[in-house]
Amino acid sequence: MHVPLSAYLFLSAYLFVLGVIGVATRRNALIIFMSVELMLNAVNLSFVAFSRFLDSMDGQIFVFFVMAVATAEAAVGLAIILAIYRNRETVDVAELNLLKW
Amino acid sequence: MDISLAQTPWGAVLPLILLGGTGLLVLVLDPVLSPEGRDRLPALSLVGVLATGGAVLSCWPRPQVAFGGMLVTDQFTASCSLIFLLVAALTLLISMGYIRRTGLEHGEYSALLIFATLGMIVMAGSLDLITIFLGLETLSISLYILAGFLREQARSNEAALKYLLLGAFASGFLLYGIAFVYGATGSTNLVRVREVLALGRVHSPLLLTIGMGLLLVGFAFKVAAVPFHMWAPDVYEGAPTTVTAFMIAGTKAAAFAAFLRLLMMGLPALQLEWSRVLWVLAILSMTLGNVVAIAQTQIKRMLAYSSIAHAGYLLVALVTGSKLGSASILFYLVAYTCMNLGAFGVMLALAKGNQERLAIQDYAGLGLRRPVLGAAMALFMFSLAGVPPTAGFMGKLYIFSAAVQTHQIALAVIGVLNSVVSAFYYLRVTVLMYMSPGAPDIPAERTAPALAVALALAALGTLLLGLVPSSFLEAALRSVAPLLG
Amino acid sequence: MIGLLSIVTFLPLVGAVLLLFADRQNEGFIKNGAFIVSLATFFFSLGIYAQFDPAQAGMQLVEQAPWIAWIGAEYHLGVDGISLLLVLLTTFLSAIAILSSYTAVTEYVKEYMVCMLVLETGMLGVFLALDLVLFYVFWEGMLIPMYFLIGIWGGPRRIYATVKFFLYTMAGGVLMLVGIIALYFASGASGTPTFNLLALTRLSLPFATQVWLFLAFAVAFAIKVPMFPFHTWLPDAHVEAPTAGSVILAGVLLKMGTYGFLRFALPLFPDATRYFTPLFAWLAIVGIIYGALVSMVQPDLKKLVAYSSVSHLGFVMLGIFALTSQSVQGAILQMINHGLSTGALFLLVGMLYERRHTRMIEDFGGLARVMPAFTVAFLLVTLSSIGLPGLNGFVGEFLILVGTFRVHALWAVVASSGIILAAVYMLWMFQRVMYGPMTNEQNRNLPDLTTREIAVLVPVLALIVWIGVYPTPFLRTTDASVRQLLQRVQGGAPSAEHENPTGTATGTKVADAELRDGGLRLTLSHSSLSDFAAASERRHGY
Amino acid sequence: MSLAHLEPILFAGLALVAAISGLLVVIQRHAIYSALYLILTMGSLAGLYILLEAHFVWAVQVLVYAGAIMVLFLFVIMLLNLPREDVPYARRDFRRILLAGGLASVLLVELVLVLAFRPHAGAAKVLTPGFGTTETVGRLLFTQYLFPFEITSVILLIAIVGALVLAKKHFS
Amino acid sequence: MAESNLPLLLIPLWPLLGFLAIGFFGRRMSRSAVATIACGSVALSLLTSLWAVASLLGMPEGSRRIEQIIAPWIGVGGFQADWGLLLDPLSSVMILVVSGVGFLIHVYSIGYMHHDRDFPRFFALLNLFTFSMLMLVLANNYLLLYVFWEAVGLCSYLLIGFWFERPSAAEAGKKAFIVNRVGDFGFGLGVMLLWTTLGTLRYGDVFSAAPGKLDAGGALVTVLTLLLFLGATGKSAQIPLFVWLPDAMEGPTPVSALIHAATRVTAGVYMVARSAPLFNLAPFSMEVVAWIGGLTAVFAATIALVQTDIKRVIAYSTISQLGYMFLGCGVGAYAAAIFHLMTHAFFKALLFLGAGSVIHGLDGEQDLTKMGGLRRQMPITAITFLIGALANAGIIPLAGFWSKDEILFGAFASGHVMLWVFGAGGACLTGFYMLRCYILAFEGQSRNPHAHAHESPAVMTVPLIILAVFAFGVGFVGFPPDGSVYHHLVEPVFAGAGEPAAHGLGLMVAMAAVSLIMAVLGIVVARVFYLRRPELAARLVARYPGVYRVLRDKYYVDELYQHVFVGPIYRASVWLWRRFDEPVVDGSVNGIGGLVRAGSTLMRYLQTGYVMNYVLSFLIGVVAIIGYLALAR
Repeated sequence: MHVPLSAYLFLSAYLFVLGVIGVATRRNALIIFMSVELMLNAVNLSFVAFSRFLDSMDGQIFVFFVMAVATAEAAVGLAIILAIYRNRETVDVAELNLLKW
Repeated sequence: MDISLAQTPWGAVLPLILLGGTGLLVLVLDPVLSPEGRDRLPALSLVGVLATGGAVLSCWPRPQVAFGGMLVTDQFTASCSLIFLLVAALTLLISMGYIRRTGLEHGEYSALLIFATLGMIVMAGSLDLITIFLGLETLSISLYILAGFLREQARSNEAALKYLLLGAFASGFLLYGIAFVYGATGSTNLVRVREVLALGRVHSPLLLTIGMGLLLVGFAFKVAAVPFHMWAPDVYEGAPTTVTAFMIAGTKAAAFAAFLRLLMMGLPALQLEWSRVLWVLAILSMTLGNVVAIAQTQIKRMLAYSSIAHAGYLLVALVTGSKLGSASILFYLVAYTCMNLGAFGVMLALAKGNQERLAIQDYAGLGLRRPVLGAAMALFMFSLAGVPPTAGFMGKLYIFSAAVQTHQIALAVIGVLNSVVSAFYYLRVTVLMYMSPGAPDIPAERTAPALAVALALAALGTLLLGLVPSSFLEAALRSVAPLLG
Repeated sequence: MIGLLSIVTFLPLVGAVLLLFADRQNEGFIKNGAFIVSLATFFFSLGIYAQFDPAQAGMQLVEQAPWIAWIGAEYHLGVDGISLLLVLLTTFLSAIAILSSYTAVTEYVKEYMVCMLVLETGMLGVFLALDLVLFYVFWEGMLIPMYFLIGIWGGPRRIYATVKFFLYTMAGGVLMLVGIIALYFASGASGTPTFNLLALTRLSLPFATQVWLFLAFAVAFAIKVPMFPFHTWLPDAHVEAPTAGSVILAGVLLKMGTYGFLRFALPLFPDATRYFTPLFAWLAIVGIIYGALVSMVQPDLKKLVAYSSVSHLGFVMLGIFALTSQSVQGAILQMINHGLSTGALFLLVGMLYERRHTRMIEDFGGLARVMPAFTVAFLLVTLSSIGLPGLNGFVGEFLILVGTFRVHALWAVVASSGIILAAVYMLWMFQRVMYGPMTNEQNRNLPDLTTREIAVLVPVLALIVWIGVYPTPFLRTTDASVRQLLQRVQGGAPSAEHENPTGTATGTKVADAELRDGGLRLTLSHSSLSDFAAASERRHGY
Repeated sequence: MSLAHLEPILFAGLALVAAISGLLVVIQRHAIYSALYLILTMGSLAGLYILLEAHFVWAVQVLVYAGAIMVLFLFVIMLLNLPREDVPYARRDFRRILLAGGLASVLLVELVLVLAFRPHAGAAKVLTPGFGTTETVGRLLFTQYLFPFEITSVILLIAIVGALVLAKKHFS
Repeated sequence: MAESNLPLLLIPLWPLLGFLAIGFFGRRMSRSAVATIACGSVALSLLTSLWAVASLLGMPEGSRRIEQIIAPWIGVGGFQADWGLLLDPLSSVMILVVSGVGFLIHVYSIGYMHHDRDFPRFFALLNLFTFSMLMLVLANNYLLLYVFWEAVGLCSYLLIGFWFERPSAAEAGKKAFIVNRVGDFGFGLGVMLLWTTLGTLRYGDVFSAAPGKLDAGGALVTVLTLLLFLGATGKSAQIPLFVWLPDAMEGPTPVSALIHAATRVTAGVYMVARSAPLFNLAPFSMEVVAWIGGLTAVFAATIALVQTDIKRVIAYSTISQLGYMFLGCGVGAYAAAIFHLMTHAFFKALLFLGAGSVIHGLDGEQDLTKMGGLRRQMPITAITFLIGALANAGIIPLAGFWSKDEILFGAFASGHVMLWVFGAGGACLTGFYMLRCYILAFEGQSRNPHAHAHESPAVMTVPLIILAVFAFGVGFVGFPPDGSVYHHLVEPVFAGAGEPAAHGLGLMVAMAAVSLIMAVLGIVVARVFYLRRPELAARLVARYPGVYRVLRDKYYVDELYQHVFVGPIYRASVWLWRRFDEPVVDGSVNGIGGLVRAGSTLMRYLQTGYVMNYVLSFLIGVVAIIGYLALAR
């Protein structure tokens, strides 16, 4: 007995939406960023699941690249958060609204 | 392992190697050079960009598919690359004085600009969603960094963070969309997707459609289409001015190139769906961009909103899904590059020390005190507003022609009415420049040579595209031919 | 080989470019240079008149070269009876306007002259272009120099006025652009799509298409004319514009709207034209009376003249939409007349303004005593403006009315009341400015016209009298082209336009005559006078 | 595969862990807990990858993602030494959170519906030999995916440069 | 069209040249040069006219027409109008009157205007007027007639407002022009209708085509003629457009004499007479013309009874006499009407010039109540004025008697008894107010202590004397009505006009006697009231103060027009401007702009600066797009 593809996809969708909620509701930039990582992980799960059920390696390769990109984004993102913290002593995005209107 | 350099299609990758090599060279040279030498790094980069342009012109007109469809060097790639290189070259020209003045790291700055350009070329030159995604990320990550380059300025930090958070968020959707497309068709290669669609072997049409929708969201974010535009004004305002110029023209160009690849080559079968979605986005973007731009007091922010509106116009062309529409996008991108970078160039030319002239009010009296700069700015403004005989007008003419041709009359009408609204705020700049009592502190010094060259090029382009647009349009039409199969 | 039309069109532009390199300190050189360029343009345009063959209805001196090949837009110029006079008017008034601003403009003289010359090129292009894209480029492009003229050298509320002018006209223009594009593709239905006006006027489009396209064009033109209720930009623009700007604005720019109707809206969409005739005619009539009434109570001279333009242009529009050869030729002549007389009025008001720095009627009075030469000129122009016979205004107005009367007596009757009102507001204004006791001491020592001012005015006044007394040379040029136009609009039924209303019905009683003209008819019945007004009814031809 | 008949149970377990820890990532007051829960989520996803025969991805997930990236996160969190938030969701954000939650739920419903209406049940295909192994992935990366692979190297280079520039303390 | 060597153009050309010469160079000329040129040109015109009329008389009766086309003017499609001149008996009478009376008034003006600083301007305009008037009567088509119809109006405007520094003069000039414009509105439409129905505007073609193409008595011709007549009422100051003429007295007196008595105001009569072939087709219009004329004759006369301004009395008298002329036209007695026009030109010019002489002598005093006893200081003026007054009153054998009597006879003979009664009653009133005017000015004691009246110089009195001679004797050219020189000349023009058949000498004499008696009655009453028992007049006024006030205030017609037309139109205009154009028409334009700007300001605040909100906007987009695509599929 196999777990159907849709089970993986539902889980993926659930995690993705969790990530979305995290981004949309949290004020801590770090947590927002982690929520984004959660979204990426959710997508990766979809890729791997599709890959398995299509018998196609492309999905897994894709996941590899996504991870690479996620790493790069994380490095840059954390550097930016660091820079902000140095200037403003906060990572609360609600306090970061010099730019508006 | 059958990995061999001999199989590498050198002709196809030469421009990329040149460009990437320039970036690396700049990075490597930066620490070993004296400060004076470092000042010349942007110039070196410019040389690299020009060389790349030359390589594009000599290597790429011959279409070839390299790396199993990961890179296609057809006319479209070549033309788009030239646009991106133009953006990069103009940006480098207007940056030279700026980075010296603001004390930015020359090497890193230039290298990142070049890598971003590389990313754009990859986006335009790829038939595979993987490469498109990677190109996009190359571009985006470079821009995240560049946006925060003034790292001791809170605004720059904030711009970078907002861009990064939202950009990564949007990337998530884009990726999810790719996953769906992959799941529905079993491939991420656009040509394959198209074939699968044509043969009716889609596993799940609904999944594909939703995947496409998510892709649209991802790209719409990059072009700053309403309602995915919210990052744009803030980021454009906060980022260093030269970077903003680069972003406004470059990101838009790259995203539309990829958009065209995706929609015209990969998903023409779904035109009904995507054109309807984009129809709404186009109207929202044009209207909101133009309307909100009116209330702005900062010129950078105003141009940011205007860029949203311009994205709307370009979306109109995209909606048509026609040859003329696609060609008009390319034409418009060139025109937009010229007028927009020109406007930013004027902005930079007026900066006094570290003090940039950001408030529109600061432009009062400029036109008559600095006649040449003023005239150039007025030209760019009129062009942005789409008043003939400028590039902006011709661009709009083609876009709205494409719209009318495909019976999108409502889009065309809303579009042209929007250009009237836009004229209002572009005119305000000219009003201040020419019709208001002058601000006393407009510097009378000469414009730096590099900047002057950039301005001259931009102005010339704006005029030429408006007066003798024929050959440009022909080229654009030839360029989009590969898209239509 | 560059054709004469190109020379005339681009000579001012070349002059403007050359002026850019002039030393800004040397104002005398700049002024004279600009004037000489405009004068040269005028003489070249006389060359057009000399080479023009009035017997031919079609385009003459045509120049054609590829421009934007793929969409088939061309560089395509040509002149016919409808545009010839307007071209001459443009070159004439441009020279006059430049000469008139020698002393009025003291700041940024170089930029001013450049704007004037660029504007001239733009206007000439509008009148000569035969390619719709080219036309549109000139049409909108000409806004830029005008925008600067009002905005930089205008009055206190110049910014409001110029932005309004720009946006309002642009709003109309862009809709026309959509119309142009749509027309282009519509023309593709029966062959290659084209922007060539001459080819497009041979098209027969479906009625529904015509209606929409007509509206798209008509809104642009109506705003430019300006027709009631699209006129409100005009008073603002006129009041704030510098003298030369007002002269050009009233003299030439407004004609671009009426010209647009004649050149584009009518021949391109003949069925729609007939369909919309009542609407536009009535709007024109409302404009005539409305403009006159509002003009009457204006305290500001320029505003008064501006509203009077609304009224006068109403006559032109009525003439155009009456669609008879008399009325249309009258309308064309009236465009010239209005250009001359209103242009001259603005010149005169400008001269007063230079002396007194006010345009308020109440600040004047009794000027006739101190400025006799000025008075004579002012009087002549006033009289021309109210259509006094023997001066130019009468010929145009009368032809318009008589042509209108033939097909729609009621329109002519109502419109004629505008002539009474014209006398009221112009003469009242004249009375308050020139007559009466000298109430304001500041006016006591106003100098009379200078030699340069006389040189500016005399050519205009001479034309005013000339056209009034001997309009034949002017009417002759328009005749053939107008005939052709009307044939086109009347659906290719030349019999519809009978030259002599009774020529076809000799010997029959006309007491109950039906004067048919296309789909229009006029009935005069025996029974009662009240029938007279009620009896003019229109009948759709389709 | 010996795990075949255990697959549903394993899936259920891992999915449950992923779901719960994913939720906890989003609602923690302190970033450090979020990070830890995120590691847990990633770990359980790694387990799922094994179920999906993606061995290489499993390895990378554990090494790179759960390992490297999350360590970086933890490092930064420690470095900043952020105070604990009083409440994860401030009262003043209530309306916005409600809206966001609503929208996200709608999105979830949409996605679930879309995925549920997938016409073919998605029975797993018989896999080609070598599916998901490191060797296969490596071969692909250096042949068919060479170009993207090179681009990835550029991206990483950019990240390095960026991290250096942005995290530098003072202008040189 | 008879061929002739005589260039008719010469007749109006002289004054035109005079106008141009004086207009351009007048201010650099001496006064005598100006005067010489002005009078000389009109004199040349008079001579040329005499020569022209002589050559016309030399042609066989019945073909007395000289028509010359000078140049094409307007030609558009089938619309054709030329610069063409026509001399026929009707216009020859007119040119003689215009150039003759005109010449005398020019000469007179030399003296009258001597001290005016705008002497050259005056003569330039006077010449311009003479030119226009000559062209008006010589025009060979309706459009040209219309042109000079307006041109004389213009001259009138300029000359009434000659002393433009007087607000009342400026106002009066404008009023004259505008009221005339109202009439011209009708005239213009008439011309248009004429061309529309007949396809030509040339007199000859019109009159030959009209009977064939227009139904006699039909609505078309009725409307046509009424429109033309509306123009005539404006020009010739008839009800309802007479209001401008009394005010026109603001102009210099020679202007009143020439323009507002002798020539210009008769243009309407001339036009109606000229259009006789059309009017004859429209009996209803004829009735209208006759009744308007008759009513105006009485109406104006009643106002004249109580006016105290010497020029206004004469002005109302002019309106009244013009009414007689229209009455004549209306009953078909065109020849009589033109005859009256001619005689009236002489005696009314005489009266005005006499009044001018008085005003000149009294340094500008015009109020009759401040005159009196001037006969002693100004004998020539007094006697010539009396001749003019009696001629105007229609006392045998002065000129006015013959012509007025003929009109009244025509009215009676054509069956318009009621109109005849009006006319005869009017004659009585005429007698009264003329004599009243004479007596108040010249008889009795002087009521002006400051006046040092003196007789005018010869340059003024000689024209008076010459005019007096004509006013005395010119009537004889029209006697007897069926065999005189005048009637031989003019009658053929109106041939077929249905001139009433002779009713026998007895009736004629009876009628003449009645009207003469009426006039004499008026004179006697005036004499009693103002010379013998001045208190009677005052008592009468006291008895009927309402009547007196109504008459003195001219039936409040000016006020009526002010309240019905001028005021409401003005207020409506202000309303249109302030309450409609600015707030509604312009307001909607600016409103759209304002709306966009308000929207801009409002929407601007959507951009809150909070990333969370941006994410929300993003989410909304995603949800909508996914939802749409999912549903659309």
